Order: sequence, then structure tokens, then C-alpha cells
Amino acid sequence: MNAPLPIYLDYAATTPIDPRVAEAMIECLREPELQGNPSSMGHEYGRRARARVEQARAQVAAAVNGRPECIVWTSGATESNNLALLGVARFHADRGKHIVSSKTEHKAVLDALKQLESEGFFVTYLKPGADGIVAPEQVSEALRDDTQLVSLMHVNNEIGIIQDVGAIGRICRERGILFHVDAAQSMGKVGIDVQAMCVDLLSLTAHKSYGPKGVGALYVRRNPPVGLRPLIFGGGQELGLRSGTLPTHQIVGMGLACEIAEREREADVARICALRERLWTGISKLGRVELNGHRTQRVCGVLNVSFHGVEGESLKFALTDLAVSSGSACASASDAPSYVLRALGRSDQLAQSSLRFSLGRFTTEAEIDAAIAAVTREVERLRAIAPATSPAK
Amino acid sequence: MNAPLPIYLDYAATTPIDPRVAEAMIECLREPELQGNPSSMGHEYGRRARARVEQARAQVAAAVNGRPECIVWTSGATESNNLALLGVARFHADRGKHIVSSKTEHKAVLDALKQLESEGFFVTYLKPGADGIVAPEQVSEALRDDTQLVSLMHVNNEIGIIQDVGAIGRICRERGILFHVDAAQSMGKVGIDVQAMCVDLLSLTAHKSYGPKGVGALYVRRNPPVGLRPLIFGGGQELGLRSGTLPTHQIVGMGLACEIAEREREADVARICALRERLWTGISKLGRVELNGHRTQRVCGVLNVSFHGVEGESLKFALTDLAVSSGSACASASDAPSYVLRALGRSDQLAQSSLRFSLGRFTTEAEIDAAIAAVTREVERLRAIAPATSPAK
Amino acid sequence: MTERREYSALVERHFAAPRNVGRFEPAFDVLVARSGRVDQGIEVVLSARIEAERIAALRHLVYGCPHSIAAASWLTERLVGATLDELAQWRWREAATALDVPPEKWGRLLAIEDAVRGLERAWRERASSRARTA
Amino acid sequence: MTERREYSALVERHFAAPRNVGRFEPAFDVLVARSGRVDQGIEVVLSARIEAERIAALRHLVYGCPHSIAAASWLTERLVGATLDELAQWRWREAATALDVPPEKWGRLLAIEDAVRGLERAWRERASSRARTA
Ligand SMILES: Cc1ncc(COP(=O)(O)O)c(C=O)c1O
Ligand SMILES: Cc1ncc(COP(=O)(O)O)c(C=O)c1O
Repeated sequence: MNAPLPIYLDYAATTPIDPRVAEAMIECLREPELQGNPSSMGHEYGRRARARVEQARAQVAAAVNGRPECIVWTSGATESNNLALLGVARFHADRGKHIVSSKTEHKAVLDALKQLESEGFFVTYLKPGADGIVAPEQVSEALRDDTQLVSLMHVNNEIGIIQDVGAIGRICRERGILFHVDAAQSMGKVGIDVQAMCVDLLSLTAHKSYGPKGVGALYVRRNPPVGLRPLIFGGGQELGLRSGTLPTHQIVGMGLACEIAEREREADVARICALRERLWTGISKLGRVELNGHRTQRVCGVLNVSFHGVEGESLKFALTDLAVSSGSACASASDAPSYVLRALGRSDQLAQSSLRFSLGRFTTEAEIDAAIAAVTREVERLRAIAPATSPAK
Repeated sequence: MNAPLPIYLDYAATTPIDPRVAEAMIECLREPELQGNPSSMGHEYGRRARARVEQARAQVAAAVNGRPECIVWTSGATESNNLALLGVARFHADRGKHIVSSKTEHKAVLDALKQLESEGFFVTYLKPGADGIVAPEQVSEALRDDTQLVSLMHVNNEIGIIQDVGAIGRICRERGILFHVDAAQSMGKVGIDVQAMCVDLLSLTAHKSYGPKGVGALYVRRNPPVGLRPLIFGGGQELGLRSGTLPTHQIVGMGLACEIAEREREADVARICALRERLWTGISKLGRVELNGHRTQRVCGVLNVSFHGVEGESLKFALTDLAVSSGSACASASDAPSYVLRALGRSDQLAQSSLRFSLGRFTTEAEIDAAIAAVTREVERLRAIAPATSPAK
Repeated sequence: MTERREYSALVERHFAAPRNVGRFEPAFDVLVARSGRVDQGIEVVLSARIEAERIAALRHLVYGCPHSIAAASWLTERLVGATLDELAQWRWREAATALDVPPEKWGRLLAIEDAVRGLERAWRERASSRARTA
Repeated sequence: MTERREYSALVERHFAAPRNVGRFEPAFDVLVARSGRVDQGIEVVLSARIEAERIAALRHLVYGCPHSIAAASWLTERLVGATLDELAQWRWREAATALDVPPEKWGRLLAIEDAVRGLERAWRERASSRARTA
């Protein structure tokens, strides 16, 4: 446990908890009076816990410009995505069996869609452009008479690009098709407005925005209501959509994390953007590097770079001073080339020689400079021992 | 927020977190080095988080005498029950569509079974005796050629009786039928041994045993493996059975809570048993009270009592000094008579005039004496204003 | 999510300290009426002492929810001094309004009104038997 | 759950400081062999200087995973002093054992053996051309 810790540049995998959020959670863990079951409305312990849960619900709702009664607590965005996709598709199976999504969604969407395919649904996976962006017209063109649902992510977790969910939402609304957005990576990085974006269902998670792991939410429009079959049945919590005892401390953490994320968004974004530009300027001096994803339509904290002339595994092994990632944290085989970069047209080899640097609230200029130095040193070193004629791909 | 707090006698709804557990969780919330994503095995932050997760897995496994690789993390026993029931039934649908359970299971089991009935499964709900116990022979007799699963709870949450799951497990094992046990209420109160009890799937939750709300586990036998369709698809965590980012602090809390619960079980049980006897002795002096559930085959902490001659809602309103419950915390309409007590043969009226006192690790003799005094005072007062000829039912 | 049952301040006060609990010993100037049953969730006994064709005093016994207990107690204060006509005009809605009783509990108030009707009947019978004996 | 890729201490040492990096300028006593391709995940160039029918020195260039880099570096030390016969007898399994290379990486070692075979061929050609010119 004594190895010196690397520089954390993996905020897109998970963020550390903001100390303010941690303290609010710790209060819930320590104060006996907050430890009742929020469903035990028959006594004061339960009612106090419930009050905190409802306060957090209002905080999360405000952060997406939705109404509190539209927020359903879940265990994270994986569950939210599953509840949205499996829930809507199974509930409305008689309304149509066609779903539109994209090739660069998170596994929590793609694997849920795969399950639906095995249940007889048909999914169109749109291929984004080389910049990672799905054009709204692609969605229009894919819609069929039996399309019941469109699911697209707001911010891509690997390359950080922002999809134009507002334009796509308006297309769906016009056609009367339900629209789900995976916004796991958005909170505090780009504004979320379920009204303006015409979103019917929206997945959130706390741990990408300085809240705790293991809690998330699904926004479900209530007016008119979106029909949804639950994944988990039981006590009837969350209006029957998600049974199970509500974890007060987790929910309180998520509520505060969302409130802070929105309140400090502009300042955070400006600061992190400057750091990311500094990082990119530093790295691009190496030459033979490529930025993955659209140059400007992207969130501040993510920089995904392909390095020519350096083998992927060696690149990562050389950079043990940096905690970075080569794709999504939940991909099980870490050496497999990213399906997202492959969908953008990168070769297997180049996809594998790519790193995702993700910066966040606690990243410092000194860390960025150290990261630039480490990347420069190691990439140059590895390129120097490689055969010179290695063709750039 | 300034009302004086009542005496907490609702440990079966949820327990306060043990301060030792809280401190272990707080370390995870505060230490930057523990805040990586346990799936980020490419860097030290992820590996340290993963090490804690695996340590907790071993703790939970040890507490049920199972192997660590059989433990799947979930968000609580509601999810565990659903994963076990829906997961097994859907996976093995071609092996048979009959399931055996009981009328006094938790809603997380009953509602999942109801969902399965809507999917074409057939469920036999055994009716326990007036003492709440399901006789193993009832299970034998209910088994059919197409029975694929038996699901019974270990400890009943409302009346505290202990089912003889070992005997039932042996019957199932002999017949080659899968056996699921909802052990949400057992940890630290009665020994759990998945081997000796011939259990194939076992649901656990942390928050009934001084751990955090929002985390649980499903034990799934691996040798030979039990086939299971996931509820939640995605990143492939937990060998694909339960995707979603693992919440390190929650899991650490559950691991330690289970370890402490098992280590201190004997001492806890002896102390709490004595308090419960004191409470029962005190309350029964009132006369016209009845203990619900088997007199001895029960866990230490739960005392469910029916009061003749006192209307239920008034009884509860009169006892605002006590945080007790009248059934399960997750029942949505608190005034509905408990379906568990109804299944035991109590009238609606008497079921409603019942209270569940549940004691725990932090209950004191002074609290018990105060509870006896309050119950005695209020029951006598309410009986005194009632028409004398009210027939006892 | 379960809502906490809310009781009005007046209900809380009467529940905590019901007025005029008990019953009068049977006597010629005492009227008694009973309604409800435990398995209906409310049982109430009212007894009234009549003086000069008015209710001089009321007593009650009640088994029931907090609203029922409060309503019965409240009623024993409300109807003191009432004439037979005034008693005949009393309706449950008055208690519902005064005590802020939610609709799902109105049935309980009807049971209390039944007891009032019982008093009224007993009073009329007493009056007619007096008329006969006079 | 993903396992951390484990590298042996020897792999770590060679990866951190590869020995004998580079290539000898073309000359009569210099042998060169190349194998692999970037899109196969490994590309390696070996060059050897021959003196008195033994390898006097070796240089390497390599693009590849840490095991590949370490194996190429390790090889340049291992084969110094080798005769043609010794070179001909060298097999990839020796590197696998010495560096504790996991099975899924054995293909990369085969690519390195290909380069060794290339050196061997070049050496034999040089010998036969010497024989002809002698
Ligand atoms: C875009 C996206 N969707 C979904 C998820 C899954 O969220 P969670 O980790 O809360 O299950 C993640 C992160 O893991 C993500 O980046
Ligand atoms: C017997 C039993 N099963 C399942 C549950 C549900 O567990 P959780 O609250 O962890 O969802 C509970 C408690 O609520 C329980 O008592």
C-alpha cells in the first residue's frame, strides 16, 4: 500500500467525492436521528430521513429542470439505463418493436439493447461521423412506423463529445416517439434541461460528478406519464417503479453533488477547459498524435489522444505515473481496442495506442505539467527504440 | 427538527449504522486513494478500491460459510430477491414453470412472484401454521415434476420467527430443485450456513445488520453453477450477473458489518434476548395481549404483540414516544392490516391492533423500561375509555 | 411513500385528554345509546342526563381511531344544554368540520351520529311514556 | 473483473532500460533481420556484428508490448558470443521461460524468433558468399 500514487486523470471513470458531499453523507452515517428507514413514516426517525430524501430529490430535479416527482432513485446510471430501456420496451411492446440508438453508447445501453434484441426487438445502431457526432438527420432517417424509443447519450464517456440531444429530442417529440438520454457524464459539465431538450427519460449517476458511487436516478416524464415496467419489484417505493429501501446517505450525497455541480458549473468548466488546452498543447508538441472526437463540441474534462508509433500496452505500462484509462472502466478486457474509437474509424492498432485523459475539479496545473512531461518522455523513449520505418497509420 | 426523539424500537425496519462500520465507510469517503473505480484495474486507485471490495467479499462469504466468488453485490435484499427469483425462473423457464413459496414472504419476494405469474409461471403459496412456521412436509407435498425453484425466508421480518430452512433445503437438494432463501433479517441474529442448509441462492442486505442502506448481496452457488438471467446489463461487473460501478464505501461497510455481526452474534443475541424477555414480561402484565408467531423458534430482537380492546391507529398515535412499527416499513398504506398476521389467522381488527417491537445492538434496559411504562399507560388509558362490553376477539 | 396521518390540534387535544368519559348509572332521567362494533373499527356509548328538557350532562365511552375518540369527546361538550329539537338537528358534518376529519374517516362519524340518533329516540320514547303516564 | 497484467521483474527491468538499442550501420560483418508489422502488434529489427564466427554484439529496435520490448532487449544480451550453430538452436520458449511470458503473448515471441531465424539465414548467406568469394 506504499507505492507513490499516480496523478489522477481518470475523472470520467469516477470522480473523488467532493469533501462537502462527503461531510453531508457522514452526517447521515453518524447521526442516529437520520438513520431511520425513509419509508417508516410512522415515526420521527423515518420522517426525518424522508425529509432529507425529498430535499435531495428536489436538488436533482432542479439540476435538470424537471419536477421532483419525476425523479426515481436507482443504484446508478447502469440501472437507470436498464430501467429506461427494458422498462419502456417491455411495457410498450405492443406499440412497436423498433428502437434507435448508436454504436458508441455505453455498455449499459448496448447490453440492455442486446437483451431486448433477444426478446424480439429490433435495434438500429447509428454510426456516428469520424468526429463521434450523430447527426439529427440520421435519427430522422432511421425512424420507422414501429419505432417506440430513441436512446442516445448526451456526453460520450470515452471521447467527451456532446451529442445534440435537443435537436434529436425535438424530432422525437414531433413524431410522438419516446426519447431516452444517458446523461451519466453530463452533470456539472454541460447544462441539462429535460424540458428544452424534449427528453422523456434521462439517466443520471452521482459518482461522475463528485457524489458517491452506487446511487443514481432516472428522470421519467409524468405529464403525460411514460409507462414503464419495473426491473425490481417489492415494497413499492418510488411509486412502484423501483422497490428497495432508500439509502438516505447516498441520496443526500447525490442531491448535494448535483446542486454543487450546477452551481459551480461555469467556474469549473472554465478552469478545467484551460487545463485541458494546456495538456493538449503540451502533448501535441510530440507530433504524430491525434485528438479523438469533435474538436469543439465536447466537454471540458476529456481528452482522448491516439499516439502513432507506440504500442498501446507499452504506452500504458510506461505511464504508471498517470492514472489514465484506455476506454471505459467497465470494459472487462482492458487490452481490447475501444469499440468507440473503432466506430470512429480508427484502426485496432491506433485505437489501442490511445489514452483518455480526464480532468476534474481537483486537477492542478502542476499535475498537468507533470503529465505532459511524463507523456513526452515515455512516448519519445518508446518511439526511439522502435524501428524507424514503422509506417504511421 | 426539535421534537424530542422517540425510543427506537424499529431495528427490523432498519438498524442504525454501527460506529465502527461508519468509520470504515468514512475512510473510503475521505481518502483520495480509495476513491478510484474498482473496475479501473489499470491504475493504483482502481486496484486499491478493488482490494477493499474483494476483502469485503471474503468477509460476507465467511459470514455465510460460502466461497467469495459466490457473492454478487447488489443494491439490497429487494434486488437480491428479484435477481434470484426472476433470474432463475427466466433462465430456466424451459425446465419448469412451477415455484413454491409462502404467503408470509416479504413483498420483494411476493411482488417478484406476481410478476412471474404474469409471465406464465405458476406459484404455490404455502400457508404457514398459526405460529408462522412452514412445515418442511408442506414443501415436500407442494413439489411437482415441473417445480424449478423453492423460495422461503429465513427469518420473518414482521414476527421474527425462524423457518427451518435447513430441512427444506435438504428436501430440495434431494429432488434437484433450486432453493432460494431470503436471509435479509438473519445476519447476526441466527447462524447462516449455505452449505449445511443446502441453499443455492441467498439474499442479504447490510442495513438490517448495522451496515449501510443501499447495498446487499446475492449468494449464488457456483459448483455446479446456478444459471441466472441478469436484471441489469452493462459493463459486465460481477461476472456479468450485476453490471454497474461497484460502490466501494458501501461494500466495505457491508463487509465489516457482516464480520462484526457474526463475531459478536452470541453476545448480542444473549443481551437482546434478555431485553426482549423483559419487554414481554412487562407488556404481558397488561393482560389481553397475544404474542404473534412461534414462542421459541424466533430471533431475539422481534416481539410482535396484538392488543385486545385497543383500536390500532389510536394505539400507534398514543405511543408517539416509541418508534415502533405495525408491519413492514415498505408497506405503503400503513393502516392496512398486516398480510402476515392475517395469514396467521388474526382478524383484521386484531392484526391492526398489533405492534412490532424490534430491539437491537444499541437498545438499553432503560429504554425497555420506558417502553413498558408507555405501553402500559396508554393501553390502560385507551381501554379505560372504551365500552366495557367490547367483546374480545 | 406513506404520508404521515395528520390530526388537527383539536383532535390531538381531545385524544390526549378526552372529556366526560364514562357513563351514568341507569335512572329515569338518564338516556343511553350505543352504536358500532369493534370489528367495524368504532364502538361508542353515549349517556345523557336530562334536566328541564335539556341535556344537563353527557358521558361517553369509545373504542376507535383518534378521530373517533376526539369526536365522541368533543360531542359531549358540544351537546350539553341541547333540547330535543337541537339534538334532532345535529348531524355528523358538524364534527367533521370542527375536527377537520378526512373523508376516509367520515364513516366513523356516521356511527357517532347513529348514537346521537339513539339518544334522540330514547328521549322521544321517554317523552311519550311520560305523556302516557301523565 | 479485470486482472492487473503482471510483468516479471526481469520484464520490468528490460522495459525500463532496454539494452543494446539501435542498429549497426550496414557493413560486411553486420547481419540484419526484421520481422513483424505494426498492425500485428510487434515489429522488430535485429542487427548483429560478427567477429571470428561469433556474434560480437547485437542491437535491436522494437515496437511492441512490454513483453516484446523486454524479450528483444534480453535477447541482445543472451545471444552475444553465440556461434551460428548456437543461434540456429535458439527457440522462443527460452525467452518465454526466462521472462515469464504468459501464453497469450507467445505469438509475439514467435515474431522475435522469426527475426533470429532471419539473422541465421543472413549469416548462412554471408558464409556461402564468403565461401564462393574465397
Ligand atoms: C455514459 C455512461 N453511461 C452509464 C454509465 C454507468 O453508470 P454507473 O457507473 O453509475 O452504473 C457510465 C459510467 O460508468 C457512463 O459513462
Ligand atoms: C425479509 C426481508 N426481505 C427483503 C427485504 C428488503 O431488503 P432491502 O431493504 O435491502 O431492499 C427486507 C427489508 O426491507 C426484509 O425484511
